[in-house]
Amino acid sequence: MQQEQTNNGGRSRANQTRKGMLTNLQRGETLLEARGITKRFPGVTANDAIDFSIRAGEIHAVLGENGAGKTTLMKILFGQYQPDEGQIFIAGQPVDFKSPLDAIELGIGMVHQHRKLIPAHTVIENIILGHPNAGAVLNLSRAEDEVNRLCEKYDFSLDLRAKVWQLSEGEKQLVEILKALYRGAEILIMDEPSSALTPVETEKLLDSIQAMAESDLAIVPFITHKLPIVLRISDRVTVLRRGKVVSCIDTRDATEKSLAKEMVGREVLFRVERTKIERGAPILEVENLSVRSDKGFIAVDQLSFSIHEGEILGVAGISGNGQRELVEALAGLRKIEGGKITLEGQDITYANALHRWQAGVGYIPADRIAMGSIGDFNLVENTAMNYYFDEAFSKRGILDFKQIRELTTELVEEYDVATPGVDVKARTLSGGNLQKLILARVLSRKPRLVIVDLPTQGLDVGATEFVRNKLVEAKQGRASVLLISEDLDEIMSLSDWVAPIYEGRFMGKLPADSTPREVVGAMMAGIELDKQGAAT
Amino acid sequence: MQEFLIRSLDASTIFTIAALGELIGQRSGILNVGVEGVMLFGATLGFITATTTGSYMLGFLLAIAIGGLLGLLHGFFSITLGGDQVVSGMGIWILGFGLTTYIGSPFAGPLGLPRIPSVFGLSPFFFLGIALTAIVWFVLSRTNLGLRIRSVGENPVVAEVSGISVTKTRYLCVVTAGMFMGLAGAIFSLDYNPVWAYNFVMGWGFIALALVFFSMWNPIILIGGSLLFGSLWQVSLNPQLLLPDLMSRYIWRTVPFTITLVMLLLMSTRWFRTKWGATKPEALGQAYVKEG
Amino acid sequence: MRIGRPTLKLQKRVYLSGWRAASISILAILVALLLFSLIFLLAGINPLTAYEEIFSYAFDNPFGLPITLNRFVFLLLCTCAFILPYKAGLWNIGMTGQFYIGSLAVYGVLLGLGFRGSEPVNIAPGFVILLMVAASMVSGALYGAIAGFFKGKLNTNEIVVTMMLNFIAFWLVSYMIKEGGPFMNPGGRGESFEMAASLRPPTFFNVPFTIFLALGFAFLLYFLLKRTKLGYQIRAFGLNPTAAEYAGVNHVSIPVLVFLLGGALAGLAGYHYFAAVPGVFKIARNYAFFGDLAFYGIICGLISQGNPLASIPVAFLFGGMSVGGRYVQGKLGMSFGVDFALMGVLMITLVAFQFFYRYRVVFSNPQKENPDARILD
Amino acid sequence: MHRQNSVSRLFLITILLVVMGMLTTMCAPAAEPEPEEPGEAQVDETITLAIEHFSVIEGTTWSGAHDRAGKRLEEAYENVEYVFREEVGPDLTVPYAEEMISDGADIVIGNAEFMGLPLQEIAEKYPDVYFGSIIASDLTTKQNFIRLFPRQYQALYLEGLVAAALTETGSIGIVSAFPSVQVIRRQNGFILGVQDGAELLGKEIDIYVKYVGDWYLPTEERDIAETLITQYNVDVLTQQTDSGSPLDVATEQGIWFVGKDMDIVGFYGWSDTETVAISFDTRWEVLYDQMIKEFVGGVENPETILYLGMESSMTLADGTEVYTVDIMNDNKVGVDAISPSALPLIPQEIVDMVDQAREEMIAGTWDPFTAHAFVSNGTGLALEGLPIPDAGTVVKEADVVPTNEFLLSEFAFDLEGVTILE
Repeated sequence: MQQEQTNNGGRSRANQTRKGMLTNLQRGETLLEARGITKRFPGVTANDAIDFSIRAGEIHAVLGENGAGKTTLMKILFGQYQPDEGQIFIAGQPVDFKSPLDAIELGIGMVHQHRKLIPAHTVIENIILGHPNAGAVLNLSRAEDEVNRLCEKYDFSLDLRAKVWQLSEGEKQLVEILKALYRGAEILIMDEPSSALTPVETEKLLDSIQAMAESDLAIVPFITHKLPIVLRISDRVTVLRRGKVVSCIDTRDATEKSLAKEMVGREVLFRVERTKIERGAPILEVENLSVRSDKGFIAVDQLSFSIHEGEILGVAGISGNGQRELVEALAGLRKIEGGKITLEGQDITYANALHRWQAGVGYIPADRIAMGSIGDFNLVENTAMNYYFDEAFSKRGILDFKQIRELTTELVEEYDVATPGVDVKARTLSGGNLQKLILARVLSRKPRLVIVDLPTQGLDVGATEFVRNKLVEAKQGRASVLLISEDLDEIMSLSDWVAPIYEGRFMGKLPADSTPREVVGAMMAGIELDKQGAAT
Repeated sequence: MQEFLIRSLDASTIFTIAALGELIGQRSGILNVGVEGVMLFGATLGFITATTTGSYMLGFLLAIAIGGLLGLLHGFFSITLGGDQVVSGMGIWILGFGLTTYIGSPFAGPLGLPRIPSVFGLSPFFFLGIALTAIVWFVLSRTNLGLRIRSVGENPVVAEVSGISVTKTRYLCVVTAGMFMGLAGAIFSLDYNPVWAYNFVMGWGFIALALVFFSMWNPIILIGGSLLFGSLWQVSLNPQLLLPDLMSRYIWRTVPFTITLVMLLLMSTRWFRTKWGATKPEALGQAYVKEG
Repeated sequence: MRIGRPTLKLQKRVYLSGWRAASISILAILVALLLFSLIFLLAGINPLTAYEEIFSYAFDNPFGLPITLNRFVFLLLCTCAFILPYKAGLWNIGMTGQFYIGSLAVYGVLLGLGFRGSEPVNIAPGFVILLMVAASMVSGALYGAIAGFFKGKLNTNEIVVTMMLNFIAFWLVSYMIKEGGPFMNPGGRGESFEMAASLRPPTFFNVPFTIFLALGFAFLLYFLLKRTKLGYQIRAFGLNPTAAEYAGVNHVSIPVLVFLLGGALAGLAGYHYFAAVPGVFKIARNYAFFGDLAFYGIICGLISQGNPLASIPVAFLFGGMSVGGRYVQGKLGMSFGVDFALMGVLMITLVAFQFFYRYRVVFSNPQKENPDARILD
Repeated sequence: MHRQNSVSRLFLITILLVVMGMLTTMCAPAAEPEPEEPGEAQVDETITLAIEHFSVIEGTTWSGAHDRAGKRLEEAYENVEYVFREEVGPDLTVPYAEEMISDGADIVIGNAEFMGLPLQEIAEKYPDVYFGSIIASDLTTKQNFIRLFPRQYQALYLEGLVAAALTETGSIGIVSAFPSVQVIRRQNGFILGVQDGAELLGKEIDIYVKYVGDWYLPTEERDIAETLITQYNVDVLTQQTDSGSPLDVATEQGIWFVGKDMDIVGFYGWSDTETVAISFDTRWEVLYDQMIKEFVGGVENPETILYLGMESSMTLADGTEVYTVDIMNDNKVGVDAISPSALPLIPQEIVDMVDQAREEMIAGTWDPFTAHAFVSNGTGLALEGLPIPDAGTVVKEADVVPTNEFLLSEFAFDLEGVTILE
């Protein structure tokens, strides 16, 4: 035991002496190596003897379906998790991260998929949070100078005194990158960096990443599901499946198809068949709808549109442009400022959420955990969320749980929800299965209007395919669908109409099959375009 | 009138110090509804120590120590064990009320020590209260430690990945908070009303708790709230000095609470929140369990 | 770190069997009693003797048991008053105030009907009793609903609001029963006028009929939460308000409703203690004592984890402890406050043991688990 | 799943309770029986006096005095045993009483008026037991249900004389609970004393009464005492409340304090004679003694209203004779009770007057309430059917003996000359 303690002490001394060692490395040398990393959670082995390495100057993508173990591996590399087995080496030296602090000290920075920022604090406060040289009494102006220098170097522009909640998603990501760089990161781990960014912002980000990799030896393993981005930017790609490394190849040897096959383990169809349904009567009509955000400003601005029977209207936009407010106003969860909402000729402007469910609105929220389900309820009780008010399932105020249970069992089967049974708590389901359950619950009500917000965010390829097909099925069932998504591919492939949204207004309502992708992308960024795609 | 003000200020001091403690804890995300219990412990043990040893200093030190210890206990329940903070706080209150009643009973009566001398006619603790408010304000808004505390209270996950130990920071805060509350209790029993009596803090801890919500987690507003409540308390006891024959003395006694209630409601309105940007620590009351 | 020493590992429980939960509670109570033995030992008393006195007086004594039962009814009502909002994720710290207001309403009915201490004429006493019960519940409900309404409408912290309402109600009672107040005792001695003897409700073994009401409400509440649409909405709202709202649960009416119903039960506790328990029959001078006792409803609610049925034995135990603790102090000549201290120690131990509902302790042997001792430098 | 959970938990807890119950019952016979003291085989002749104290004993003047009375009787008579219960609420009154009776209590006293009604109701059930209850205003009795109260106003009158002599500012303050017959009657005794003293010395004296709202609110009592001193220039303070806070304020501010109900300097040592100029002591033992004597004498129809004053007394175990009430301070009685530090400040004529009035009251030849007219101040407590007489109304002429009933249940107006602060 004594010997081990000495070793412990020795190790932390070694950690210290190696501080800053990464700067002396040459391009192409192996910076970080992980050997035989295994991490078990109760019931699953998230990482199974993973070998992984990063070379100086490379952009290394890590691909994998949800649950493949990408995030776990990155958290291990960042010291958030400690591996059960295996060893990490930095510049050939074994290291042992007890906490992210150890990793940060050795020059590893992380940009998380879910922003690790504090919205109530200012940009500069977020950047200096936890910085070892922040000093006991904060010297904000000195820190600002230093961060501004970094901004100049990489050509970022940011108001450092702004509160983070006021920033766009792209700016928030910038804050995270700056925070990592300010802490001296030489290896930058980015988890799903382009999710929630506009195409324009994504382009800019990819440029920055490349610039960083080239000019500064900032090393960027890059995790994503988005194959085009992987192909475009990375030098090497490691594919994980079920906690194991399936392959690690140079990107130039890979194709979209080959990567997808390795990720999923079978051939994947990327196109959902778009079926044209005969245009029916309008289901949802919205006139001059205005809605305020939580912060009190107008988030949805005099919006008017309609969706007909059997149509999917795709609202393309970067989050924060009023989609959330729009959806919540339609679902009856947010007070509207003005305007009128009609569902099949019935004025539901002032109907509450319950009445709207009963009137035939079906809403599939973006946040499956916080809004779409109740984690401590079992699957039966979760199904009841959309059925408790149904006369068929209750008598004189007493719920018929037996009947709801039968329904749940059926739905679980029909929608292929992987679960040991309907009595488990919803929180035990994976993201994809949870989404399937929600989808099953809502769509089984045969709603006339389906509002679906970010339906495939964070889902793996298989689940995404399933969800998209179900939406198309709903459309074929002559429902009208309002699809909110940030994923332009999803919008373009599913929708009949595309409405790019920018600052609470639709930039247009365009037929999906005849509008170039770039046009929509530009409109999402707020650029007014005529039909030909030229800026006006 | 001057004496009337002095009494108001003396009472405010106790509210301020107890509430400051609670504020520090809440800023780090730990809600302690057991302020009353910690104050009772501080007051009773401080009193017993002072009256048996004859030393004020020992009394205050012990009160602060027991406050810190109870803070540690609350921390253990809510940080290490990840239990519900309201449950733990309630437990501490009930324990405080119960044990101090038993322990203190044999010591019922006046303290029997010469009074702590006043400074410019005011209790020296008034100045301590002001100083502590200034210090807490400075630490929370201007120092690295303060930034850490606020971050831990807003979003412990973010703080942790930024290399801050959520556990350590929260423990630091919750123990400091307990020390403040213990001190407030001792000021009550050694300076404000140095006579031990059964359950004698009589709800002041709960008022301190309400003041923290009232202050919107800002030490400066907090001291304003304490002064307001201290004055209202005195007015309600002595309505004849300001507004004679207005209403029954019993109804007067409800006034401080009614006004607090009205102010709280006002602060809850959208108008007030958008105008003043009231910021509740986002992670308040939530246990943080480190992953992995 | 796990290297080289056998460690205690904590595992989150996926499932907690009823037996295990019950044995944890019992273990907690035993540990609390063990801890409290220290206090008896310090006072030079054999803890076994002390506990024997406590338990036999509280649960097996013709004089003690009725007190226990009366306290039990009171606590059970307060516990249920706490549980309902608790299930909706809200904290009712205002049982005290609701109880005070309920008591006032009972005497308000008597005053309104002109039975200020005099016998009712022309009205059947049973009807007056019914009116009193109804008044206590309605008024408690309305007073409780204030907090629910502001929570739902403005999202004002309900803990603070109910606390303030407690203080206000406390002084309102003083106003009503003292110094020319409408309910003042004819002798003006700081308590309300006495209820006419004919209005005393039937008792069973010195316990008024309210025991059946309380038990009935506990069962009803259990059924409400478990089986009804409303109960489902309440539970959904309590576990995840955002999701509940999404599912069409009204975020104003649920808080109002749970506080309304909770307040009604706490108000009924006012009828129980001040108009039904033998020997009282007035708003007592020490009404604050009962106000403080109402707080123990919070503890019982927490220990029974929001389950109204589980709260029955818990309230019974705490009712008995408060009675037995007080008794043993007088009997064994200890200094005042044994009962409060005993309940405090019970409370804090149970808080600590809450942990074991969620985690289990696993001993792990590092030699087996980590054959590579990871000596790496 | 959850349902099963809770049901079996409930079940288990019930089992636990049953098991605990069984354990205790099984233990009960095994537990050693109360060892009977060998000398006291003549169990029948032992008189057990049981007192239900409405409050805590330790550190209180009211229950503390009752407790001391019980102990003194135990000492004075070999065959008297004293048992008690503390902090007895209304719901506990009857069960505790019945339990103590089943353990052999012969006389059961409730030391607060709220215990009167419940005790009165069980009186017929236990014809062989005497019950006693404090009077605050209720005078109903039964054959074995006795109402008792000491004439504390006599001692308060004497205190008033001393207070009048001590005030330099001409302001005397009373921290008082809330208007009630008992409080007002006692205050009136004090007021008459102050007024007689002022007349004798040719002083102008204001008496301020400020109500706290309840008997026991330590913080508020302190705050109100401070107000009286700082806003009304009071330099002699007394109280009609129960906490030690007003005394502490007087000590702190260096003004004179006049005590009540018990000799706190001598008995609790809470203060000293530098602060407490005079206090009075209530010897409940004199009242209980009378009950015990009647009980032992087998009196079937004992006196049911005991309103005893300084003319009644008993002899304690150490041979001292104590009167029902008396001025007392630092274990000294009579004029000796006046604080040695205060004495030099008090004109001899006042000291003489105190001494003389005390002697006459002990002899039963004089009583302040008989000697003085009752002139209404127009303030006080309006009782049902008893409105407060208009200011200046002479309710009772001088030298007319007021009935006990009037004093105990109707004397609810303040005497002229006092200022009641809101």
